[in-house]
Amino acid sequence: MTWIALIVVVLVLAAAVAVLALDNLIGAVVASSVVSLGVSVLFVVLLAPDVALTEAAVGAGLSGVVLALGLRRTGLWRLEGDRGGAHPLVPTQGQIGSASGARQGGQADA
Amino acid sequence: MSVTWAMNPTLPIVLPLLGAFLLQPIARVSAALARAVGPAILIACLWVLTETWLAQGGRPFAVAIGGFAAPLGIVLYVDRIALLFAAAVPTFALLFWPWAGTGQEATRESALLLLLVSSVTGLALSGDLFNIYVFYELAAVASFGLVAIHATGRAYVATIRYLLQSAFGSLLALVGIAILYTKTGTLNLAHLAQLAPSTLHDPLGLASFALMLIGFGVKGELFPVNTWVPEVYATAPARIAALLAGLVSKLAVLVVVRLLVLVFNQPEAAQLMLVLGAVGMVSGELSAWRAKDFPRMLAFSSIGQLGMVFIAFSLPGTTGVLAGLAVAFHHLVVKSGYFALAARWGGSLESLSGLGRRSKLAGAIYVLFALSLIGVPPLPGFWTKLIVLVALAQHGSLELVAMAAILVVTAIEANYLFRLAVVLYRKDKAAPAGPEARAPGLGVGLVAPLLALVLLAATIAIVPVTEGLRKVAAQTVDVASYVRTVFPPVSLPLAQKD
Amino acid sequence: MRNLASLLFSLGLAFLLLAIAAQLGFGHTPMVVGSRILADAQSDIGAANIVTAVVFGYRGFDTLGELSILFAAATAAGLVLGHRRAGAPDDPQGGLVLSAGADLLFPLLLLVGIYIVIHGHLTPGGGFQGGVILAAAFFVSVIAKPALRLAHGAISVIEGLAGAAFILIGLWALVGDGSFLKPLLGHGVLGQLVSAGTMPLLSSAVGLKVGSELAGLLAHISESEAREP
Amino acid sequence: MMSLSLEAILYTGAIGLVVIGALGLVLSHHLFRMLLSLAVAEAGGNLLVVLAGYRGGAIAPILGYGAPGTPMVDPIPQALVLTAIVIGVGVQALAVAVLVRVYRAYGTLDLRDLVEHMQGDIAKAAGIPRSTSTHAPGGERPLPPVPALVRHQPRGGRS
Amino acid sequence: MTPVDSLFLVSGLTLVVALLFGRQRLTASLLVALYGAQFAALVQTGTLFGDPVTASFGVTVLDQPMHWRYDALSWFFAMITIGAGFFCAWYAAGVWQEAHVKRGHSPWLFHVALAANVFAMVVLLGSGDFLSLFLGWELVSWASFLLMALGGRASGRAALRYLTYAFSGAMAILGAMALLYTQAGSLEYAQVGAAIPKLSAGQLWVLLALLGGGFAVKMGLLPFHLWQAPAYAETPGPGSAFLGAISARMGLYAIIVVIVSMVGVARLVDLSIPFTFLSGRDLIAWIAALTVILPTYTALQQHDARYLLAWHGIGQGGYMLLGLVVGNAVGSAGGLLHIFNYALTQAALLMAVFAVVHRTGTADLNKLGGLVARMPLTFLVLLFGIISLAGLPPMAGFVSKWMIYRSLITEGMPLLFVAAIVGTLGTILSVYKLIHNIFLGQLRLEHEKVPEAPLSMLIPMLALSTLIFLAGFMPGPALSWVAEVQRLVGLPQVQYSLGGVVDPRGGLDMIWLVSILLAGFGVGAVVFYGFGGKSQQVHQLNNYAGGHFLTADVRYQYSDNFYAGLMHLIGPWYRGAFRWIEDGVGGVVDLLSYAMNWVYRSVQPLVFLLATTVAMLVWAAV
Repeated sequence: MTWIALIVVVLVLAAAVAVLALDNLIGAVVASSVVSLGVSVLFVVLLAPDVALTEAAVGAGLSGVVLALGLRRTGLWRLEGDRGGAHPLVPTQGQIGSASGARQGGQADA
Repeated sequence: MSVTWAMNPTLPIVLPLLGAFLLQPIARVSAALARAVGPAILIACLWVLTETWLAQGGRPFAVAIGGFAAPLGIVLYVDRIALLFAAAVPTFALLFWPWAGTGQEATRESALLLLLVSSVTGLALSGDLFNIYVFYELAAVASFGLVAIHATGRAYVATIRYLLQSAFGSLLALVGIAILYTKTGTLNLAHLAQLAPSTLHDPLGLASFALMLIGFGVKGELFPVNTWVPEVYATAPARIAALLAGLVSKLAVLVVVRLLVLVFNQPEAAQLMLVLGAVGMVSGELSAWRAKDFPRMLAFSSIGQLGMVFIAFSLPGTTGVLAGLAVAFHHLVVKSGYFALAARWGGSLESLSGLGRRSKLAGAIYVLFALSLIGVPPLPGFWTKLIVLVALAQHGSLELVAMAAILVVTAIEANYLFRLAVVLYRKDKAAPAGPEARAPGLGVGLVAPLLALVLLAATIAIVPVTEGLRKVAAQTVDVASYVRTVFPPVSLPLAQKD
Repeated sequence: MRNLASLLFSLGLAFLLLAIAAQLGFGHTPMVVGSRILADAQSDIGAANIVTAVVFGYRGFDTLGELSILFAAATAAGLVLGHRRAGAPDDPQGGLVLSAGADLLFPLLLLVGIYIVIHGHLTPGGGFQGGVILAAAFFVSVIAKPALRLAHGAISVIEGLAGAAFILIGLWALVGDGSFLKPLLGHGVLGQLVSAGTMPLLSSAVGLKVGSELAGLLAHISESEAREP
Repeated sequence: MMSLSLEAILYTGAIGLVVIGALGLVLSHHLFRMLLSLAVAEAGGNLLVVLAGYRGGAIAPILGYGAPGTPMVDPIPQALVLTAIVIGVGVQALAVAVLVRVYRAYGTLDLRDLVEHMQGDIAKAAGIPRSTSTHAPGGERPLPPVPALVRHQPRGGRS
Repeated sequence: MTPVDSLFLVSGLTLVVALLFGRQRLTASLLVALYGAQFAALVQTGTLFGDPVTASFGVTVLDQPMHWRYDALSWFFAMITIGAGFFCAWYAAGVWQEAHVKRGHSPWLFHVALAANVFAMVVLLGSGDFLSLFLGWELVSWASFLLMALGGRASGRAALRYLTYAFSGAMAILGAMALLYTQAGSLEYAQVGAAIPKLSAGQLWVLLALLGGGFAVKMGLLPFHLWQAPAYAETPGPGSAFLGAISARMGLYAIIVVIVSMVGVARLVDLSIPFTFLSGRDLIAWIAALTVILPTYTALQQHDARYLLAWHGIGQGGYMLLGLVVGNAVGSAGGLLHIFNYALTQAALLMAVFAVVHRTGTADLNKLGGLVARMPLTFLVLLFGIISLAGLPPMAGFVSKWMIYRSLITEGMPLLFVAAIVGTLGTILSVYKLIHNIFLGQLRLEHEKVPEAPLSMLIPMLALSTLIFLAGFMPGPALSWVAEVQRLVGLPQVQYSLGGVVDPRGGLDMIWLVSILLAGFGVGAVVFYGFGGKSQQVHQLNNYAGGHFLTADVRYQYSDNFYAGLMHLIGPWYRGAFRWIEDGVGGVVDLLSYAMNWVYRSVQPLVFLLATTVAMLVWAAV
């Protein structure tokens, strides 16, 4: 029991770090789903089946889908990650067209 | 105590929810009906609350939801302060109701407003910590939707920043609740009030209070978690800003006050609140002094005012609560009125030049509110300030520092408010094009005069008003009666059983 | 610079929280209210799954608030995303496998969702979990065939009515029995499908509402125009 | 330091999640990643709440399993967490919706650019010259200069 | 319905009439009548020689009673106030109002502002406890703000300055009230007066700093004097005269009520400043002395008649306070008497100056000159005024100043005496500059056709000048009022006769003095004319300078850059004295506000959240 918990916790923490560190956002989303899954396992360990079920369905499934959709809609759905790799936590100019941002900032009020 | 179902305090919470749920289906049937639903429900809530007040005559009573006696179930606790704030909710919602809007967007907006109303009423009435948390979240989500109504890019950015801050804050509050529950094993405020002296008066309890203070402080515009205020108020419609700054913030403060009075009744907690409040007040007023446009000036000044509210409520005993109530309600009226003006005066301060000469009434109202805000006798603002100062002067050195801060900051406030007043009455040949040409939202044009009248009425009837507030305060700080009301003596509360 | 500072602060937060956790009693926290509920749940409500009993019984009001939060989120999202312009580009069709799988999956998910919803008071699960699965059922097909639209009008009507049903059940109890959301209709036999009074009704209302809301929300996001090339 | 009990591990995990989430929220400038960090932190928070109700050697709070009389874990925190999870996902969905619009408005999700854009637009809408709006909003000095000593300097230039 | 009620009623009625009918032209004269009625009502109260009368109304908020009552002190100040209001309204009633309207201002606003000022002061002077004191205080501040803000942009800026100072002062007073409440448990004069003697030295210092500071702002004492001159000078005509005459004295009233009568001069003398040989009394006295000197010499620099007089107003306030804190019978009487005399003088002077402005359209001393030929009566009024202001016989100002000097000598304060004399020297120089640059020298071309000031302005001016002379010729009546005030406040009473002060160590009898003076003039005239001297009418241009006769096209205007040498000598010392305080405060506020803005504009506000959370948890843990 304890050992399962230990392993899962380590896994979860690693996944959490991955969420921050992974450079391409799809990976980060997947990592966050992994976190939720791990946590739901921990819920089972904690004798909370309902919570585990919910966390699995909502945390891992639903929010993963929502985030993936968000990625898709914001056009960040790119598997190849860093171009001109900056700090992994800072989005690189490759991902974000600041120039176009300036252009579209004008029509934001329209 | 038996309460007839017609004036059950559950109704003011549930009816708006019902309305919000049914608004879309009704709108598919008839648009006119849909537009009538919201106001009708608000008026109904107001009626229920008034009936309750009249029937109970200010005697506190508790209602167990689902008939599960506290602390098993959730209870609603109804006393003077709760009724006061709860009654303020539908009133101001009506004042700032979007009468003009039509179509799908309007329907959704009114639905969100109804949700906001219900949640905020819940904050006022609920007697269960987690239930309060849920309503707080509901208020947050509803307000996210509302502040993004101007579908502009800046509004969306402000909204997302607000959302992130608020969500992180409520996460901290949740952690605080977890600590609380781990130590006491209950969530009922009255039960907590019983257990607190034995379990919560230690560093851990203080820590959980700190976390909850940060969490609930987001809506209360407490210092470190209020950076969303200026940008949101500058990008959201003035109506919404008025509701958030005037109403929602006060209810969040009320939650913190309940916690402070019932559960964390210890000097350290009060000091924590005092310090944060003082910092918030100073930072807000100082920033307002530099603001260049009307909405952001109001935003910063409301930060400052709420800082003063926190300071006042942090004082122990009846005087503290009395002072806090006075400041809170004064700010509720004045700041709502100001945002009603801001619906017309959106632009930069310079562009307002000479407006006071063109629209006499608006200018006069601005000056009246300004005078009351900085506390010029005999307007109510003066009395509130006097109460706060006298209460502060009677305590320790920290309070004295806070008092000095209030005095200094008020002078600055006077400077920037009347710098604008001078601009308003400046003689300008060239009428600046722009913001003031914008027509105020229907109804909003009437709100400012209405609130000004309220202010004047309070000036004349200052004696009964203060006496009434004192009664309310006295009842609020009476923890014993709170516990007695929730746990009637017949059924002994399951006190420290294990 | 800021990164360093925030790193330090986070470590401080970690240390403090751990210190707090270290002072908290592990595993044997005072179960003041919980034990009472465990003792009374059967007689009070008659649901086998006490968590569900708490969710829909003792803390039904929280559940109502939670429903409203989902509703608020859905409404706000609708307000934010607005309506899609005519002729905005769709996502490419999912492959044959995906669409066929979707058709296959749809009834299955529907069934599972409904089961979980109505057995909420007996087995783990309940309105929310079931609702999520129902939403998934609809959503898979949307993913597979981006061209087909969910009937938002119908969805909004369903969620509105479902939420109203929850409240009306509560009000019925209020008018009839003097307190909001009081369980009615007797307890029945523990473990039976038809037991625990109004709870299954509440549970299914929640299921419907959550399902339709989430489906609508997802559909909204997925239908919002793909970004300009 | 605490012994390596189950709770110790779980508390460490939960707090670790919260802190890592907070760290991500503070460190990253990308809105989407901030959202993910928030989700992580919330998972940690939920874990903490459930832990509050856990007690060793008990069974899940479902009647009919295990011998009657065996102690059960506290059901209330589980109920709370159910609520909290759903709240979390609702907020997250709304956030994603707003994100989509933000991206469509400004074409970027980098907070630094976005704040620049936002302040600029606010200033533009209010009719404040941009240069003074974002960095130095600069109100007037509190007291205008003394007319007596400024406007009435004698003409014979002795000073 | 006590007499005080009727006084408030009439004063309020005046305000209401101004509010309702201020636009009609006839209202102006009606208002003058109403001010007269106020004066009658004041006399009716008979509180000068009788006992204090309490108003029948009052209100109690949160166990704090607020009530009003009139006594000799109130009577004295109210008499001056209403009188000033009366004369200013009269001055404004006729031609001036029409010109004011022509300049695009609203007469309504002016009448309302003036009436509001008088009403506010009547309320303040009737205050019976600290609450009503503060109420009246604020009313006065805001009423005068209204009066100041009437003019154009410049006056708006000046008014904002004033507002900032005044409100900061008010906040100091409010803080002091809160502290007093904790000590006395009430804000009634009686309880507070009973509590003050129990205060420790430290507490008393704090109290003096807060209250004195607050009152000093309104009075324009150093270093809080910078707002006053511009604010008063930019106010349109009669308003400026009213403010200059009495408004600033409200600070003095409050000082008398609280510091002189409650704390008491004796306590001030005992109250020694740590590490120095000075006492609290010396401190105040020296502040007063500096207030006499610096603004007076700043006035010397002014090139605008209005500003010159306004700066003087600040200096004269210094004399009054100086006389009061000396604390003996003659000195305090001199201080109080100077309030009355100075009000007459300043009103007359400003009215004369504004008459000139009305005719010529400018108050710039470098653009005027030689007007004596055109406006002889105005010249006469100004002459009376400056003689009185400089404190020379036979005018009113001489009496009060003489009393102050004398008390300074008898009390053994030679240094302060010297300071006062230096101040007077500056006054004489500057008032000479005033009359010279306006009336003497040569007439400017553009002023060839200037007529005498209109009658509606001239009559009040002349009336005031007559009063100035009478008050100097027989100061007895005024001294009798002053003596009553002293009795009430608890100061030693001055012995007076109709002609002046009776004092075993040598009094003052103006009747003798004036008659001797006039007799001297008479003898001179007899000698002159008796020995056949005859005066000869010469045209202004018929003179001889710099080697050639002046003609109409070459004019010899030597009023520009007056006192150049003196200015060169002393100018740099205090030009803009104490402005560094303003600039410093402004800079600090600016800086702080910028820092706060930075907090609210940061890209990553969550850092602050995190930091605060950690800090709070640490604080909670330890």
